[in-house]
Amino acid sequence: MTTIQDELRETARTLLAEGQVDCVLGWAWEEELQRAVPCFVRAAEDAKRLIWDERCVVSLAPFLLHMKRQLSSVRTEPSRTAIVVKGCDARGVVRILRDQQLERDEVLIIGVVCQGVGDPDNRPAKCRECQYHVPPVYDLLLGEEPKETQTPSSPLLERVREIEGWDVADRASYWREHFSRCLRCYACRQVCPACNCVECIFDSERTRWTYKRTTAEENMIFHAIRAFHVAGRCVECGECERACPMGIPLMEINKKVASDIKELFSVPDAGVDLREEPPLVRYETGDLDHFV
Amino acid sequence: MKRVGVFVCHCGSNIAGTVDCAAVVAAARRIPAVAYAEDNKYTCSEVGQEQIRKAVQTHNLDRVVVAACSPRMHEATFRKTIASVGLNPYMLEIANLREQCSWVHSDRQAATAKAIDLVRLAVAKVLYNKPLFTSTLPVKKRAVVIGGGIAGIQAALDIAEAGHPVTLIERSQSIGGRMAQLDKTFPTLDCSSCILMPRMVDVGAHPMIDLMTYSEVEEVDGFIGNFRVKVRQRAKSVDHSKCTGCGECTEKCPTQVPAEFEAGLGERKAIYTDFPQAVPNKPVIDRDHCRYFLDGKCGICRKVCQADAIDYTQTDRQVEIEAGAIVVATGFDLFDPAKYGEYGGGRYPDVITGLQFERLISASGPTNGEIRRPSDGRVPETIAFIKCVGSRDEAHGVPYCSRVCCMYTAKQAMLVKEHAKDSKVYIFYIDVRAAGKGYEEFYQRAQTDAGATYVRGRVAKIFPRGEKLVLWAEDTLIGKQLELEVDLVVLATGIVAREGAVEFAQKMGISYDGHRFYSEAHPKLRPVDTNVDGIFLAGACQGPKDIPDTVAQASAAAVKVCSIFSKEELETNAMVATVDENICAGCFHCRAVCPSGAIDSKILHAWVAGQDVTRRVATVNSGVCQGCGSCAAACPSGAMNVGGFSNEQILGEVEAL
Amino acid sequence: MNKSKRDWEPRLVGFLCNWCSYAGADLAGTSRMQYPPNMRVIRVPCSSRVRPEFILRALQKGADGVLVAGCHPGDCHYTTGNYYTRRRFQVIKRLLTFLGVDPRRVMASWISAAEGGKYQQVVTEFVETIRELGPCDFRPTNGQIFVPAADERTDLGVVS
Amino acid sequence: MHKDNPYLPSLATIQGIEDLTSDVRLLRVTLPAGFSYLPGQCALLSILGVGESTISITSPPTQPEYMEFAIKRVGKVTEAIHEAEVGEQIGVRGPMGNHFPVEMMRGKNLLFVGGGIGLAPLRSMIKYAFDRRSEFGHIDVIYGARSPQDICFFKELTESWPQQPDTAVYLTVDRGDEAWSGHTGFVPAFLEEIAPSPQDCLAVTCGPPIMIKFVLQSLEKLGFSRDMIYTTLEMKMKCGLGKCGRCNIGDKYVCVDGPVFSFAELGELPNEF
Amino acid sequence: MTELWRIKKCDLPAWLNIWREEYELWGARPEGPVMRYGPVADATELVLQVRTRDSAKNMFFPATETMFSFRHDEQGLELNQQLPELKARLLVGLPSCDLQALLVMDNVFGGGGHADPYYSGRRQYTVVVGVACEPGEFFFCQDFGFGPDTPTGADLFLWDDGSNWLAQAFSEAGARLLQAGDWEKVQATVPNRSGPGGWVSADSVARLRERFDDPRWERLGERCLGCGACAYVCPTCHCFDIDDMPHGLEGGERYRRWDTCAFAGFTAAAGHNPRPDQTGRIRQRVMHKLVYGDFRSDRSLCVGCGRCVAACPAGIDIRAIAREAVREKKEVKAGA
Repeated sequence: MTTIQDELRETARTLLAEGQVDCVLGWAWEEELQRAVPCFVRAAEDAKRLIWDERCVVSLAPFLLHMKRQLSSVRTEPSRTAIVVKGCDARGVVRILRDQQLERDEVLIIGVVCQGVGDPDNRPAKCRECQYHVPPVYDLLLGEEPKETQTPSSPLLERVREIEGWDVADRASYWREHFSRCLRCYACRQVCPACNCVECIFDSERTRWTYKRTTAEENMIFHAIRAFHVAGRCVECGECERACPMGIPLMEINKKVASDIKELFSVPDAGVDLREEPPLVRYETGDLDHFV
Repeated sequence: MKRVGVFVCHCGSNIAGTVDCAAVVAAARRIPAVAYAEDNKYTCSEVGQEQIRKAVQTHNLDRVVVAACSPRMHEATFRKTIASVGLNPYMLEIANLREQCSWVHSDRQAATAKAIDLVRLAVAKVLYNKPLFTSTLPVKKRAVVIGGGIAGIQAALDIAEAGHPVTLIERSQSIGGRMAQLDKTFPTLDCSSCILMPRMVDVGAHPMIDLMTYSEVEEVDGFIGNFRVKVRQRAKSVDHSKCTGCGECTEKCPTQVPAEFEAGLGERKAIYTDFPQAVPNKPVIDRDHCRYFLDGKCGICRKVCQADAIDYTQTDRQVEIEAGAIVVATGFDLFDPAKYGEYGGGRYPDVITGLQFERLISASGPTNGEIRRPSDGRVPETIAFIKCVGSRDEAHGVPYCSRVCCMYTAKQAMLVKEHAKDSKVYIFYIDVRAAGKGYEEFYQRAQTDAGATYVRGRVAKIFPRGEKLVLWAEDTLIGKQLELEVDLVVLATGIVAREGAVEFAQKMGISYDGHRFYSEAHPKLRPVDTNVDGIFLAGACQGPKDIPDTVAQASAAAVKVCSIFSKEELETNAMVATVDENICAGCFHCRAVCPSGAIDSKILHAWVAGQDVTRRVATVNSGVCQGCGSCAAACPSGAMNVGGFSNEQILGEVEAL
Repeated sequence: MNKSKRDWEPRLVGFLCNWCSYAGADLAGTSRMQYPPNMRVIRVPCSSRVRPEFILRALQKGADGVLVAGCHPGDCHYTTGNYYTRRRFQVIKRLLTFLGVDPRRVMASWISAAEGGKYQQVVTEFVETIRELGPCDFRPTNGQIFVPAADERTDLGVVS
Repeated sequence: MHKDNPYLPSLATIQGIEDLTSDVRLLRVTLPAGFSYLPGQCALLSILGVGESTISITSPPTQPEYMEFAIKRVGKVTEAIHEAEVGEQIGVRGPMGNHFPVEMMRGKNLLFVGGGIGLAPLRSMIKYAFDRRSEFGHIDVIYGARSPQDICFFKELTESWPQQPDTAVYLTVDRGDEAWSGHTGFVPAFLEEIAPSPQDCLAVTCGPPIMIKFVLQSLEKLGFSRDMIYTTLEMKMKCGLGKCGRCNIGDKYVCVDGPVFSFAELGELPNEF
Repeated sequence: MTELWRIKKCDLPAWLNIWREEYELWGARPEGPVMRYGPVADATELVLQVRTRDSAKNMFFPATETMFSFRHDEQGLELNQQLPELKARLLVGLPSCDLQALLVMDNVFGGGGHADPYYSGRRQYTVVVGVACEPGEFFFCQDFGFGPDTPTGADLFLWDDGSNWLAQAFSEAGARLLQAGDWEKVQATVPNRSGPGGWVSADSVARLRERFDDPRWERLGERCLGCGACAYVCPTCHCFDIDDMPHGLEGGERYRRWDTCAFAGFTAAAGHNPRPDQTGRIRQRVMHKLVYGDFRSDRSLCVGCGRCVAACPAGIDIRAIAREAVREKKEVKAGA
């Protein structure tokens, strides 16, 4: 029976051949690297290099955003790019669209049904928690809706509750120890679909927002501010933690903020609905204020 | 290096009393960026300001820090001072050494150390100040006056007389407000309608005044010079263009309901005018009680109306008025006597409020001016007036004095002499407050001519005995308990803010105090302004006051409105948001949080890689922007900034902590 | 540079909204209400002007506690400003608590232009809470922060 | 440079400030001890607390008591320099980079083609040549600016330099105004008009990148070979020691191997400047 | 056969602990989920023959360091240097590639006529013990002329001899280390395994130099997200930024921190950026590493440790780029 990968290659080939899109962004297998990497296919006959299986961990949404900001993709006449997305990547694409960094007609979303990626017996936390085996937004969908999906556990949420249980001093030293490893390479920022500013305040030359020192407490300030800037917009795709060369558990922070926002303002998940409003730029007169 | 001038004020002894100003100046001189520092006794005085001007010129300072009282007091003054010597007025920061330092700390060393730190913060901020400029906006030369009492009437007339169009909005059927319910007014005892009615007629007839009665303000937005007031004109069910005001319909209307105007002592019909001399003197139908609207029967008024003016099909209409300034004159309510269970207010029919008593003695009142007991209609032989009911009472009532009760109780005592000359009058009081012009003499006449017996002491309890009412009280002057049997008790209930005053203030965006009276911008310097430019206050909605003060305040508010309308254009706020178009990503989080809709978008063209590329960025309408800075906080990349409170300025202050 | 608790004076920062809280503070002044001098006030047009970057930089620069004060919800001079503050502040406070900053160090309060007494009470209680909590250990660990010599560094002076 | 810590600036006092145009200011600072340099070299000026910026030295080394820098207000540091006052201390680090090929230029005719603020590095060499006039041949100075108000060193260009022996100064502006009686037109066209002979002549040109591109074509058209045309590169530099990697183009570090390059050398570099 | 010293592997920690009074012990040990170089209290914590996630460069060229502080006072400006305090350190466990990297860094910071006092202050008093490494994922050191057993750069090098270590000293500091601990002199052959390689050849370097304007750089530019992961884990990336940090109104400090050509603002100067997008930036990194090299010692700036290949979130592989350069233009390989 035809696998999703075959359908994907066929779809990509026809899209390129018919000129509906000028590029299909998907995964390709790198033998030497033993990893699936993002690959921009522009010629129809190269469509056969596209793969789809559980090795396709990288989220392609940030590459769509950054690719559009390169000089090579500057065009006056409208161009359309297809992107292959699993559930969490689709939320990343919705994030980029909702932050108005791309027009809806610039993107053709090819959704694939995903049962989880990475190492089968040690799935990443986001897959064990995943409720979007079918991408929430797509133009084309490959693969059928899974009949029964195992009930998603929530390892990350439990970890967050566990950390919340510690007393303040333990939490402070836990994070200080993690943040002392941070090199400020900004991989977490560059792979984040919600971090789509043209110039980040941490790169600003004009305004002295913070200092560019990598002491433990200035790294804490960087991560606290970044977590706040994406608060309510983070789609929990887990890319920041995957990209961090120093293995800092960033998803624990994002999960904490996401669960707080869901609890405080009872808003739906980020990046699911194309008409969603980021919760921190809206208000309800009836919002509770526990802190006063 | 930027050249900062620091001017530390003694404010007489207000600051110098607790803060060692010389030490503050010495510390300021040690800051590298400070080119000149001095202290003077009164910086805000002409001498003080001259010293600043001279120092700016001789030491060619490019920015100034004044360490004195709160910026809310003299920021505008000092901006003019430095502008007069060529500096941009916004190259100024104020360190609040008085209200937030010398007045609130007693330890001299700690206060001085804090003062030095506050000056450091101000200097750190001023280093990042940038010249700001105002732009201009056209002024809509129409005023909206909300509330048709004496305050609203006076303000409307003054503005109209100055040649500007006014829309006067009144919630009830007729203008006149509380004053129309009064019989006589103190201290001259001239009849209330005699001085009020001509004004009401003037308003009704004035070509420049559009009168909108039976209407309520729903929403106000915009800003000074460009307000948009949404008003809901409730359906009157009477076509006032046809109605001649003959009164036939009111005559024939079968439905009787308690009349708000009569304070519960009288009744009115379903189709009614508030009182005979109402303006407009054309009735409205109270749809909550009119039989036609309740169960579809009746319709007598339509039958009897020769002018065929009755129109049941009328619906509420929403009107939007563009106005350059607004005067709020929404008046007051009276304290609910029922809160004093021990007085039996609202339970014993013969315990009435001062307003109800006013209706009794009023010729157009339910008893045509005769003082009669609501219970059995007899003329009361002895009447007891009790003052400070609700006022000056932390526990059950309000802590403040309502200013008018002493005078209107004295007046009512004198009127008892006219209407029921052989009735005996007792007045229970704590203090007598008669501070106005001719007030004290009026109070003495109440004692001598009216023969009122003033008993100093609070009444403890009132209870009925047979047809009489028994008062237990204590005469604190002679220290004796006394029991008094009277026929009628009049409670001088205090003035409280209108019910719904808070919602209205939130609608207008103006602030209100702990007792829900609207807050003036500054009690002494700007008593009729509110914190929203272009919205002014008149009358008791700002706090208890008598008619002379109300009228004075109304005229003051009118002059403020006219001063706005005297200019062709208005200077806009200089401290507005600005966009750095190089780093704006066009995510428009700013637009989502902007309260005044000041943020729009525009397309930027750029020549990139040999092609004309476009991208969308935010723009700010500096006329509409009020400088709240909410957008600057919502903008992740810091592209959005606010003049006067820019990211750099605030970060500079934090840096100098 | 962690001073021992004995001779340490809490350093607090207050971001006060110009229309309500700053006016409330002024009212406390005109009413001569006394409160400890540990609070440094930074005036902002609206409490919604305060960004988390300001709060964190203040903690980094040696503040032991940060207050954000604004009008009561509904009273905001800009009608909706403090609604956003309310949402943002709750998120940043829980986030900082999660990252190891003691929740009592960062507080918000609605203080209207008429509540001079409440401002006095908020400041006094805040100083006591922080005095009990001790200095904030947020200062840089290995960075050699250069601070002017103690005598010029206008510390708060010892309040007996 | 400080002998054991090349990052430590030495402190020089600002002696004089003169505004050449609305956004270009001439700064005269004391010469730090042991600071010797050759024309074309740069120095790193520091406003402590704001940052450091690479500025070419515009005074000739033959001027013993002071150094001059012409600073255009373009960024954070240059803005802070513009706010500095006479008598203030400013950090100076350097000299940095190579210098004009003074040995090669001895005995030759010299052609200086400058645009806008580009005249600053050339002025160092021009005044050096005037102080040692006999060692050099005929000197032509061709200078262009956007408008008469943007002309730097107006007095020297119109009064002192033309008086120098065997020296010709040609001035043009892109857009003249009523008070301007001189030549109007772009520098490359003006250069071809003047057509100085490439015979035994070395050309040096500095200015905005577009002007340099066309001046190069004109010079080649006039017969100048690429290894006889020099320029200085305007790059972002931080350490000035060839360590921080910022100014690396191809095999060269502009702050150590440059900023003066011949066009022959520039030809070999990838075009990333 | 050369004269070497031998010690049992189990006795190595004891030997190292002897030197703890004189030296501060540094080496690879776990830090959170990653393996990093750092100080250890006891030699038993050290893990040998393991590839750390980032390099040892931050021992000598830390991610942030204050260069000098300054104060404005009445007399004007006052500067004082903040040179690192000099303490003797014993760094154990560097594989050959990290040793070579140290030589590269010595050249960059020490050479070129202006020695960097901060780097040399930390480098002078550090004794380096190299250890033969177990080649693993993504290594390509052989392409740069050395293998897992190449001792150059170490004061003392340990070869793997089954259950023993064979050691040879290359400096007196190294020799002095052998005076303590139960070392025995032996005659043995120095192992000389050749390392993984075959990606970067002289030919690929030449082709890369020619192909500066090859459109395939744009394909790479699309995939490079512009983060600094590759540069900050790389043992030879030495770019840094200098910034000023005021303290209040009276003074401040000038500090430097790591920087990378991948960042957008690296070459942005007052409105003009010669490398406007990621194409120019990823090209600069590859060219500077493999082609331009270090002008002070004209050797490649890459030591083939493969850390950047492991760290890149976008899966960009410098080895594949080098190999790709020698392939003809028409045949495009996956991923490039």
